[in-house]
Amino acid sequence: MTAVKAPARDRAQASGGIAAAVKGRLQQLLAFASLIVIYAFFSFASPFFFSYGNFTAILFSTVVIGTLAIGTTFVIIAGGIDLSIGTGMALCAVMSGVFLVKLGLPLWLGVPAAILFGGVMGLVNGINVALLKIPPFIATLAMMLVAEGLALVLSDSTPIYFNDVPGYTDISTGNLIPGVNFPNAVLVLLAIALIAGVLLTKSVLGRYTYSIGSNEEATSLSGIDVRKWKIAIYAFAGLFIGLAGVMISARLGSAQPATGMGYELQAIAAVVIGGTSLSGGKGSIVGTLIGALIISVLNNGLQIMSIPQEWQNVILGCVILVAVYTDRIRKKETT
Amino acid sequence: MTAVKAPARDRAQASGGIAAAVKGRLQQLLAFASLIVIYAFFSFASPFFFSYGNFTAILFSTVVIGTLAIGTTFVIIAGGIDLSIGTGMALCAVMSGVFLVKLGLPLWLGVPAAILFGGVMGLVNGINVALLKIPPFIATLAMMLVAEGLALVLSDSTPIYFNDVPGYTDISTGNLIPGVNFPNAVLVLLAIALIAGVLLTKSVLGRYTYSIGSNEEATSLSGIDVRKWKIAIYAFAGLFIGLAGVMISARLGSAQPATGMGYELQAIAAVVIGGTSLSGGKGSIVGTLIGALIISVLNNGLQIMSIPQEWQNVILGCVILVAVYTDRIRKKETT
Amino acid sequence: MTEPLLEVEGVDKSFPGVRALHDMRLELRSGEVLALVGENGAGKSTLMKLLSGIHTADTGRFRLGGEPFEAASPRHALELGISIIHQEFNLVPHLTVAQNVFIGREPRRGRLLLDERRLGADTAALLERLHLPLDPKAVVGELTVANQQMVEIAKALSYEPRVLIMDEPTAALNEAEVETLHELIRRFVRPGTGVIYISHRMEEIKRIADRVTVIRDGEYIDTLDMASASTPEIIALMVGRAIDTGAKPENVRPDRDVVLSVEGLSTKALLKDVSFDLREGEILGFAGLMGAGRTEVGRALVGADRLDGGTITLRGKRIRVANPAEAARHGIGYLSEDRKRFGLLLEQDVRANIALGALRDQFTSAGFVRDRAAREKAREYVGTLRIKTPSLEQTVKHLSGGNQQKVVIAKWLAKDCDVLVFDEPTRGIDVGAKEEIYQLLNELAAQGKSIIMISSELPEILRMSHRVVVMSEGRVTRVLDAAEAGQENIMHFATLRPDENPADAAELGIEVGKAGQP
Amino acid sequence: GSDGGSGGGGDGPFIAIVSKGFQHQFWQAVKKGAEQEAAERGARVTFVGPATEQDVEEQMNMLTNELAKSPQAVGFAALDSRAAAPLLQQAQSQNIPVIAFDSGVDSDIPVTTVATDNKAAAAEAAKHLSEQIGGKGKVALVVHDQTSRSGIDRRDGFLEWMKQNAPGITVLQPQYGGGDQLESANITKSILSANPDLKGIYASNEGSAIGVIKGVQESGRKGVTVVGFDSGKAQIDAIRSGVMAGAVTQDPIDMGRQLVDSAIKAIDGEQLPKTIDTNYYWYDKSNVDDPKIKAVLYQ
Ligand SMILES: Nc1ncnc2c1ncn2[C@@H]1O[C@H](COP(=O)(O)OP(=O)(O)OP(=O)(O)O)[C@@H](O)[C@H]1O
Ligand SMILES: Nc1ncnc2c1ncn2[C@@H]1O[C@H](COP(=O)(O)OP(=O)(O)OP(=O)(O)O)[C@@H](O)[C@H]1O
Ligand SMILES: [Mg+2]
Ligand SMILES: [Mg+2]
Repeated sequence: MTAVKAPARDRAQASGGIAAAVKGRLQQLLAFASLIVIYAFFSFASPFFFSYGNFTAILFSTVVIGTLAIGTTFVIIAGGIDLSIGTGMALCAVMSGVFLVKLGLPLWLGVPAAILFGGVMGLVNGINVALLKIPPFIATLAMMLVAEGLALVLSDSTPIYFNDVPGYTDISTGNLIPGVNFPNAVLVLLAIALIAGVLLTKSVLGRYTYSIGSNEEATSLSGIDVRKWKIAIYAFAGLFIGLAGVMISARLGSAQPATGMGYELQAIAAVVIGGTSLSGGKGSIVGTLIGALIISVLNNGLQIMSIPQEWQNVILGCVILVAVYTDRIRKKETT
Repeated sequence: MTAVKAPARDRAQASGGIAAAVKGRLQQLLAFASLIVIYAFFSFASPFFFSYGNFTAILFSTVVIGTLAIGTTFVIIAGGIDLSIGTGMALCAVMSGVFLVKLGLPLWLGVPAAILFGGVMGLVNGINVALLKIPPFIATLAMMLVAEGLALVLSDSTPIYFNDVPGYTDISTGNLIPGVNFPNAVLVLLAIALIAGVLLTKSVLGRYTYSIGSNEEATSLSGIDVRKWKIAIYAFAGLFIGLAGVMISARLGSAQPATGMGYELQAIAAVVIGGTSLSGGKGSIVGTLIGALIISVLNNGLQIMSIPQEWQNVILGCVILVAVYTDRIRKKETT
Repeated sequence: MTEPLLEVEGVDKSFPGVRALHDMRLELRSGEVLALVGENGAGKSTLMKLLSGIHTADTGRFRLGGEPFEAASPRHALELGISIIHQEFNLVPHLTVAQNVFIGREPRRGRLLLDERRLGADTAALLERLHLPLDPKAVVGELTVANQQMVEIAKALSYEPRVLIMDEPTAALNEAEVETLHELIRRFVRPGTGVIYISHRMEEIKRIADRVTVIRDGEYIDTLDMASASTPEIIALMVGRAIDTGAKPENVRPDRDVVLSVEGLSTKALLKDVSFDLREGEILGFAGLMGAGRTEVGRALVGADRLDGGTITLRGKRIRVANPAEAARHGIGYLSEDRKRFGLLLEQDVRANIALGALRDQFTSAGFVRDRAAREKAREYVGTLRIKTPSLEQTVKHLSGGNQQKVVIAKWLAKDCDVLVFDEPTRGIDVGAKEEIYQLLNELAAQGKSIIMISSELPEILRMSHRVVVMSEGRVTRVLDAAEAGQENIMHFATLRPDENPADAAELGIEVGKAGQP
Repeated sequence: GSDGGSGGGGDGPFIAIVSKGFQHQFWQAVKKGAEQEAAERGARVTFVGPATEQDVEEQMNMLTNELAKSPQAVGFAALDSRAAAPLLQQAQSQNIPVIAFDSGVDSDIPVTTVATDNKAAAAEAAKHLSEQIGGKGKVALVVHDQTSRSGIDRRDGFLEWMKQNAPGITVLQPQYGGGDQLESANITKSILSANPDLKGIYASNEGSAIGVIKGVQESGRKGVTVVGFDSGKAQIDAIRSGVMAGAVTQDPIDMGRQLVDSAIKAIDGEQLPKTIDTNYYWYDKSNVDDPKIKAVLYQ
């Protein structure tokens, strides 16, 4: 019986394989579609939009939200959520100030320490979620409040300036590529996106991220220590909070303790617009980057077109709806 | 065989029934546990906390978030989310101003119109989610942005004052019960909580809310028009956005177009602290009220104790964690 | 051959309100297949969950190869060499077949990176060795239930366990796949290994098992040698009474009016020009191999999937069915083969599940639910279907698999549709209860309801159907009357492959590649 | 300070201050002034404020809670003075004197108002910007908020002065960055891209100013004159290095001191003038190290 059936199925498999590969490639290209349409639209609508300077400006403005969104992508694919990324970023910026300015640590020590501090915040989130079994929404909401308060306490509610830390602002605003005006911050974003993408698709951590988000119970029954991996995922995502804290303070030259609230929603929005499902199991780093870029391009383009600001939000909302809707339709058709 | 087995089954059922009933009663009482512990703590910790005046002040401060949270409870039980409630509330407040002040409609017409306007916003959310199949997070995020912008556009970015609308502020600050200093706003909150509670547990709308949140596909295959009911749920929840808009503008005597951002997170937090699961299918109005009260009592108590403001958030975060954790443990033990 | 491989003694296990096991024992010998049978809710799955480290026993002793052990976690059990295929699937839907099979043991490059190529190759080799026709790259969530079951089997065997536990592995399989599975099991069993095989299908047990252990109401009853035991004997031990297994379809009459007429149904995915009639008071069986398209016909009928073409006529009027709600308005209901995904509200109680479909028609006045009426109805079905539950308020998730299935059936009985599509209605239901469900179906038919019964169990098709529609590869290959239907001719028509085989196409009178009338 | 909002000590009078904000530098400076004055006078103060200057309801809750503690006096910076009317009445009936600060309260209950004229200060900034660019060209505004009093006054003061006194200057649509440095920086870069001929930018508070400075620096544009508002290290540094032409600052520390001083006087039953003006100052490279200016700048 099986023998009789085999050839037909194999053919189906083979053709399915090729078709799937072509389809996959096509989809990756088409995923940019909304973004490209929006970009093209603004290029025609305003003479000032399409320029190298504005292009890098858009990329630059994506760095902080993009960094936060990449980390959060892991958490969301694993079926969780992280609300603490916004104020957590502010706390990490302050910690960077504490390490580099107040304690006077050298750059090579202080910056990794600030990033690690983000990891520790994530670790605490992970422990609350995985061991104490507190719903992620609550656990990270609590962390959001705690981080907001601690950032003020540790900084004495005053910004910490990095003027006396040579090289710090170069992390963000310097140009590593000599002669080309391309801010380091964007290079950092691209680098971490690459690393995160590889880890998500090719590493054990990434595999279990998908697996836990897709079916936590089955993952656990397969003998995987889900609690351990969940903690690892939150801690890993925390590193991105730390990095975002470094990037924003390096850009501003100061750690602003009161900033950050509301960034979490923007980052989560970027992740979801990028096609990651809030119910877990699905998503990609490329998608998240595109999501973050769609938001930046819209913000930038509407401003450049001098649309009155109260209308900008209205248009932003509508365009996001349309972009996601057409994306959904398109996916349905190619699948 | 059936006959032989029957008595045993009935006994088991009966004892299970009684045990379940007792357990249910106990849980309803214990659900207040965290709230009561927190309340008792503040009563001992500060001489100003335990008083009738402060008690009504706490209730009063719960009204707006409570109203939003009650509506959102439906959406969340149905497996959705509504981010548009905060700025949506501001838009409804502005609409109330437009109806009553700018168009000069009488109170009995303008107030319901403003509430209905919230329903229409919810309807649009529902259509986007149920018919266009846009993920609720995105659909309502878009609505959040649109509402934020429209509130500014329609109000010309200035507050609309209700000074010339006699009786409007009484909706919130008046005392319906003669001789007793008990604000109407609290009565309104209690009344809608009662109505919402009855609808959620006893009406078809409520039952389908739970069913859709538990398993949307199974509900659909059971012959229920899930799309229609989802739209109904969002529209119904929208009425609460409208009501919250009326309540806040009646309290302040003005419609503040730029307020409201961030309220959605507080309302969702109240719902989740109250035991409603963000993955849907589970939750209650009583729980939501308790969740909202826990937040208000903490905010009020910490301030009354003159805790420095930067520490208030830190403590708030920690107490929420502990409250939810003990609640989880307690539930596990009684079940 | 006779030394015990796995021994269980004096095991008790209670859940809140339920005593699932009491003084249970079990002995699996080296090199044997031991069948475990018992009614729905007898405690079979619970016992297996104790062995595989998901639950811990309240009391009791376990020995593996003579050594006492207690499985502390699923991982621990796997390390001890106990591998289990659960009654409910435990697969990760968004991952591929290969990723699921080797989850937790992925080949790596370095400590952190995965070796995807080796994973694919290992899986391909494993599937080859097991003769399982699966694509390692297919995403599991998109596979049919039967194929998912195959993935579970491959995964369990990949651990090379000493004890392999299969909890109703064939509930989603048809004859051919069952045979494949049995071959696998025969190759697997050798001195030093053993299989515990749970099933409600007696003829299967007869074929594969060496001995059979019967349990009832959480207690051990007896263990019999398969060679000497007869099926009625086993069934009598199981349910405490004799059951007539030789019954035939009732009330078969050719002179009924056509209720539902389907003409040229086709879908993008699979169906090609499917046509058939359903008559009043008739039970129309649908037979075919896995993937023949029977489920898709059912889903298409109620508008759960998009149609590409074809017409549906109900009592002479053409109807368009856009979604299941519309189907319900026309009095057409569909019971899905996948109860967990499409049938149940797992987190809700028994009452809510039974009342769900009929809530608006029967249990409401002025928009409010009449809970007493709903409860009465639920209680009635819990009684007639003998649903084993501590109360109507029990969460469905905590019922045994078979009892969950009964809840789904109760939901559709309560809904009172004129046309009912039952897709694998007795999946996981014990022989005693099956007979009761057959009686119920017959009663419904006698009341004038029309029933489409999709089933992968040929005996069930033959036992119940007034007529049998045989499908293959998305086509209806033949409609047989009860009198002419038999194992052989059904299998013949179920295995015709007109797309590949010109002779088959000629037999069906269709041109290859083109749709035509069968 | 981290040792708390209940700065100052002893058993002296208890003054509850409800401000328009909390986290931001400006309000922290007011708090600092109030705490210094309270410490010197043996009074006790608490200082609270909502998270954003739009959150009128939260401010009402805060005022309610402070009144529940029966303070001897209340300092209040109203986000919306009419919304606070019932609470102010309550304070009056409890015999708690109310001192308004930062902006006026539409009511005769407050015994005095300690405030800066935001409009006049903004006009001062406009005047200097106009001078710097020679009275013609295009200028842009990055404002921290479009609905709060301070945002509106600092915008309108600037716009009105320009309209009346600088016919040669075109003012672009004001853009609002919420006082968020990053967002203000991104807005600034967009404005610069869209207006290659831009001559000047005005930023209406500290956060906006930092953002504008960053935006100009990052875009690499030269020849754009930036004027700001408030102080803080970033602005002071920018002024020293020439990136920023100058800024208007109020004297928030003085405002806090005057507030507590007035409150203590009111408790003691002294008569107070209707308004107490706290000054604003223009500072630039030339006078930033002037001791008189240095004293009003907070770092
Ligand atoms: N987690 C649980 N909580 C409460 N009761 C449970 C739980 N798991 C099983 N039970 C109960 O224990 C009893 C035995 O269930 P079990 O699943 O072992 O039955 P089974 O023999 O496998 O039945 P089936 O043939 O229907 O699969 C049932 O009455 C069931 O309701
Ligand atoms: N959710 C799905 N996603 C992708 N393909 C599907 C899905 N469901 C069914 N199919 C495809 O449709 C074909 C028909 O499956 P269907 O379930 O209708 O067959 P069936 O005759 O009911 O067999 P059985 O239920 O025994 O597997 C299968 O070959 C399968 O590949
Ligand atoms: Mg079972
Ligand atoms: Mg099927």
